[in-house]
Amino acid sequence: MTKLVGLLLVLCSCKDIKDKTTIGISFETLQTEYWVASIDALKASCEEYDLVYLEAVANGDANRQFEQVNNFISRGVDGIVIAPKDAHTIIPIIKAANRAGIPIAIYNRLPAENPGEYVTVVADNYEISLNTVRHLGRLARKKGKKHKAMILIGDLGDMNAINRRNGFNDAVAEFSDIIEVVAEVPTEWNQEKALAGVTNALQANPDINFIFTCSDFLFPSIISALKNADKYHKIGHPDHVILGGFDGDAMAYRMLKEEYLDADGVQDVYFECESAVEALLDRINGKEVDELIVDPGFVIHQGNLEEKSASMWGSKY
Amino acid sequence: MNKTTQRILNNSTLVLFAIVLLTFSILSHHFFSFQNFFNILVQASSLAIIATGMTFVLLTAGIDLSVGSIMFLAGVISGKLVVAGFPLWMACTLVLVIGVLFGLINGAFIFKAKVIPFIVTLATFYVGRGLGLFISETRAVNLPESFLKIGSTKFFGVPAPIIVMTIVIIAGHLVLTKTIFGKHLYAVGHDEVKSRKAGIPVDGLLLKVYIICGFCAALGGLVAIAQLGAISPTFGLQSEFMAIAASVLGGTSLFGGRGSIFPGTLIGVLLIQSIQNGLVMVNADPYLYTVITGGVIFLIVLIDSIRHLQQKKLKRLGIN
Amino acid sequence: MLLELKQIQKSFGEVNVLKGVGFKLDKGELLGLVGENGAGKSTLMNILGGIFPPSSGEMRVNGKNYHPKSPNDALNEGISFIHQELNLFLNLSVAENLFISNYPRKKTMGFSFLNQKQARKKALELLSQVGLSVSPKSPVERLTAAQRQMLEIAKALSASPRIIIFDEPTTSLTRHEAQKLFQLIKKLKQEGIAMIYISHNLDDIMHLADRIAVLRDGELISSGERQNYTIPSMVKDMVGRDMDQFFPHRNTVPLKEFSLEVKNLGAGFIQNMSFSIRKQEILGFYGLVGAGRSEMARLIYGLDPMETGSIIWNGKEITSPNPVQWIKEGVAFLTENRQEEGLMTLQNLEKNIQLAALPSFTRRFNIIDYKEVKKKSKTQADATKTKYHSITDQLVSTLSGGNQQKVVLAKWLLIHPKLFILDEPTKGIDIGAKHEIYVLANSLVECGSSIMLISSEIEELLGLCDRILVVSEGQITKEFEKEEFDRSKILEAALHKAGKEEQKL
Amino acid sequence: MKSFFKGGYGKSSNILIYVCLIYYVLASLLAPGFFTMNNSWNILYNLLPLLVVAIGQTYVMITAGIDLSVTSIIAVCSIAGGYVMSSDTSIFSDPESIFFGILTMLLVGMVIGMVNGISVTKFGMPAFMVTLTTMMLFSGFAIWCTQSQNIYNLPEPFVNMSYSFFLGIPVPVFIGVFVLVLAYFLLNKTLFGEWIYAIGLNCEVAKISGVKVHRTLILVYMFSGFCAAVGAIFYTARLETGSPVMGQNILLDVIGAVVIGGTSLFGGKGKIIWTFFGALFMTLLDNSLNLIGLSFFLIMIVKGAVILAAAMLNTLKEKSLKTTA
Repeated sequence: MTKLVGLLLVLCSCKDIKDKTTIGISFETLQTEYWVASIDALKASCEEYDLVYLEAVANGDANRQFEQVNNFISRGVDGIVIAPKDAHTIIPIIKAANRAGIPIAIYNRLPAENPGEYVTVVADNYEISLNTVRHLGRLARKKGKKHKAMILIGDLGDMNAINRRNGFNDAVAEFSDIIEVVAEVPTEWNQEKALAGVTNALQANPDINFIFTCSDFLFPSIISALKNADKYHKIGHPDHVILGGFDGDAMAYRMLKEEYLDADGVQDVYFECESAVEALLDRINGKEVDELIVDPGFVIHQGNLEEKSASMWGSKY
Repeated sequence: MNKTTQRILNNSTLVLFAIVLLTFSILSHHFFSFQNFFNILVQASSLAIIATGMTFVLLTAGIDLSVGSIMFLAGVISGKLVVAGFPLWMACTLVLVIGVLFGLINGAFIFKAKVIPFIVTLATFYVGRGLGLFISETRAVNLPESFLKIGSTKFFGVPAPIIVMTIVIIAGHLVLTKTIFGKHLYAVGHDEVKSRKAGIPVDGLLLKVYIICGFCAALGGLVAIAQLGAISPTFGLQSEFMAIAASVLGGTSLFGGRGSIFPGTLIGVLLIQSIQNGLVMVNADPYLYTVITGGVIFLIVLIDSIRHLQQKKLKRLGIN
Repeated sequence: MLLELKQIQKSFGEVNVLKGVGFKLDKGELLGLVGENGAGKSTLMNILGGIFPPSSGEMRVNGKNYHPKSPNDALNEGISFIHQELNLFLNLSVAENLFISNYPRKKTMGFSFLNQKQARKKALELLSQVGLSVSPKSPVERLTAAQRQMLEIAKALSASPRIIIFDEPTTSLTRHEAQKLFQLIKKLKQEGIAMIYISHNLDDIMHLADRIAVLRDGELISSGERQNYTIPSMVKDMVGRDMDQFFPHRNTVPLKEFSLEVKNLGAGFIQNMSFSIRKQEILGFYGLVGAGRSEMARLIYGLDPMETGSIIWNGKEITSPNPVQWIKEGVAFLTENRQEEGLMTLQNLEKNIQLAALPSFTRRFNIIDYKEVKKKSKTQADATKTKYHSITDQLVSTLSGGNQQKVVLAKWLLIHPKLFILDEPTKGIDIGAKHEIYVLANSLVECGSSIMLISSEIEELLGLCDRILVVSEGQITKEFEKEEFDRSKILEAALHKAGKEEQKL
Repeated sequence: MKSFFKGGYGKSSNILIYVCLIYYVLASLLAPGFFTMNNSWNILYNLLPLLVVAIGQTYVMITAGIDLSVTSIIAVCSIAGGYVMSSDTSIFSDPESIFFGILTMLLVGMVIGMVNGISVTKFGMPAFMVTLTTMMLFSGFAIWCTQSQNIYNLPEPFVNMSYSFFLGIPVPVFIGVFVLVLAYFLLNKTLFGEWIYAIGLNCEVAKISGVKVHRTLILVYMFSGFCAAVGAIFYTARLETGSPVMGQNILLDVIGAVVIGGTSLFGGKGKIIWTFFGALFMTLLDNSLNLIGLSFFLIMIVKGAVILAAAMLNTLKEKSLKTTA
């Protein structure tokens, strides 16, 4: 037994695997097109800088993500880009990376306050959703009548979901004379829950005519529910429900083009990914980097569709 | 124990169903409406189809934990195909074929390798979901409009899901009550050894049962997808538990040989769906749904077990 | 000749179960097949019924060679086998059970559906043939034991058999119900159906059989017309020696003090049972199966809750009896059902033997003194003369019936019982083991313990007991002191109540 | 050490030890980064919670039961402990809060176990159905209580537990070994253990032979709850979060570890040491496949297949045992 272990030790100590810089990419989920586009863009950026990358997807399990990052560390990666499950479960991951002395960049979700060392690249969720909903509000005012609003909120453990809801709430408050929020549907970033929630909210409040979703990937659920209630109509139709979304995915792009969607808050995926990889490289090479890189994003709507669609990532899928 | 309590115990699901309907009707004026009952039926259709298949398996004293994964895998593959431009009918057929295949695998392991159903289907549960996630790359598959159209089509004013559900339930009911296959099913569930002695082809029967369950799972999945318009990586999770719960609520015994699809399983399904729907209607905390559904199922199993205990006691003492 | 068996041999591995047995059966004839358990009756019938083939030998039906490969082959040749354990599905209805393998069908729209109308008609015919007046639709679980037995016969009749094999058909029937069965058997005989009737109840055999065959240890000891037999001669052929050598000599007499007193015990159909047992006494309980003897024992031991009455143990009242307490008090209970209630069949001998006595081998924190318990289990296994190769590596399921029963005995002897309740301790075990069990019981009493012996074998009770109580329909109907022991009076007392009911009907 | 192994040194565990060893060698050669200090710690830290929960499950399965509710017990314990300890709620001041937090978790685990046990014994409900419904009930309860929010800001010493040492041994290893030895001791040296096997082999015989069946079964389910609670302590400390969905995905690994170890679902058969190697194998499998770069869903497929294969082997072995007997 001891001999065997000894043999193993000899066998394995002479193993060395390293020539190129290796990056570990860990994603909490690939459930939505946004994450898919992100991981594709990250990989593209890595290739651009001639980096080797390892990827891992945790499918919504924080514990699994923790184990996957630990495996990255075991394999001796030089840097880690991670889209974390939520603001807090990232903290032990940051600690583990710091302990191993491996730089880590957090993608798209702001970690809760902690003493660790890391770079965060994040969209300005509050501002983007505030501006998007403001645009919707102006549309509502133009129509003149009173509006009953519904919002689909995300997983409240996720800072992004909270910021987007706050953006929505603050924007709606500016239009409190014509918009009344009658339904808040918790979706936990889950399409089935969203469908059930929207269907039932429409059953309880048949006069809802203003819907904002905190993520575009919930649109199929919304459309399905609206169709069942016979409320899905193009812009200009008297029964059109004002629709707004967030992310800028392909579905949203199509809906914009087909004139169903009024406005969409877009995160600049390419900017975010590029910045994350660059920041990580700088860290690996020992350079100082800003701790927080903010993606300002933009609002796309029927008015600026032509001009902005090129920079909307969803238009490319 | 007097007669009325005994009778209530014997029909606990029906009593509870009545209580649920009454409570929600009082609490919300939206609940007790024709439109809403239609809603409940449409929402229940997928679960009812899956639970029908599950009832077949439970009647043979087996269990199929893999139905949720079958739904998911079949959905993902067909979704991918449709998105890639394959015709709709082909995708739908393929879904059903996959369901049958999975049932075949389950059944083969159970009757050939003699591994107990719980372990076999637990393994295929993970294999199926893993394959589905592999094919979908854990991404959500958004389906084209044409798929959604099936879900909202109406024949003579009746939505397609309800029609599919009705056909499946009637077919299942007929098979169970009017064919020799159905009778053999009950016999095998009661006692496998005796069934073999009586010359019943037990192995072939078990295989068929798991195939039926796989087929129903795939069909139920299809009905759900046609309403959702997208398949997320969590699609079908816990469906197997809901299906088992619905069957058990409807009076099907986990020990086999006892139960019915109509009215049994159908009532179980409607009870679960009414609770879910009613909770929305009264605007209950959405996180409370699982707690209440779980509580109701626990209650029914409890009542059933107490009744069982009493009967056993009476029987042993020679009263009956 | 309808059926002819010649030189049938069967061996399982190295064990010869049948050593060249043969007999003949004619139309309308009833052959009574008797023998101790393990004599080879069931094996012989299983060969005839197509459950397994003989190792060698010849079978002829109507002069044609007969080699059944499955029960279905036997059925096709007109041989129906009614097993002791009925092959009924309690969750199905009467009609469904009757036609489980051959239901009448009809075609509708290309599908094959059950033809319930025809099934009902056929079912009613069959049921009336056996004199059973239940609806074809009623579920079998609602039927009484006798009705189920009749249903099983109806099922056998549905294949219009020429030969019916009955394996212990009366074990679960009351006397009255058994009489009805006998009437049916006689009727079938008149219709020309031949029958083979296996039973331990020699009275029934004498009553029904035209010819009798006695098996012992796989050999045909004797066969011939019924007139040539008496019950004692049959017993002698079965056992191979006279009864009086078979039981150990009792040297002790019961003491004055009571060990257990039961007063007005009742629950379910058990009513008002009162009796007491003295120290150093063997108290016998005789009664037909289903008379309430085992139920009484279960009530006393606290396995089922008692509704009325009191139990006094050594002068102290036991208010809510349960096995844990009884074991502490030194009361053991060997149940009737060895496989289901006596043994962990998939466990080794040692663990089985030590189970009940374990609490007395615990030290601090319930830690078990394994050294001690291993030693004691081994001693006990040897004391009961259990045959085994390894006490730790051999599963109990690999032992023969007799040795299994000895393991159960060893388990209970390990708690040093002051009272031992034995419920059918010799059921289904060979003669040698039986004898050893009797000797054990005797020596236990000689050491000062008492025994409650429940048995369906009168001989056993007569040979061992100091006193016999007769149980019938949930009540103690008669008590016999040793000097009053009389085979026929005891049997009569056991039938007495049932007989009264019969007159009422 | 030797005597510790002796009790569980059955034939099937023999094979499993070799399988684990061979697999370890293969993985060291093939999986990059497998044979490193860091990864050895990873394997250990991934093994511990799984092992502890699987030990509880082994107890239940030996009694011919099953406990599907372990995942929800982990979730409820995680949020209950998190609630007590978190500085957001500040129920207790810092040093005590850890003590009370851990106490709460263990208590909650045992209480849920007791609910399972009582339902199974006193009401005669089938274990599968009981634990299935309590799983739904309690995981729903955990999500409802927290409104699907995680609980943060747990005390530093608690979250650093994984990296602290006691008598030169890492604290988690200390706890894990404690549970392992305790479970081994209870099962193999005490009356309680003998009774557990007896109940699994034949409940009726056990009852007649003076086994306190109800009490033993309730204790078994409570022990399973206790083990799940210890698992919850590991997970909660390591993620620094009390989460209502904690442990959701480990049911396969738990049942897999026990079944691969050769514990029979029909009861009466199973050993702690088998489960140890079962859990070790599951962990090695998971870790090495991860390092090779397989995605979790492919690992899921492999695990499912491995469990099926193990179950088939067990069935074959039992069959051959029966035919030779």
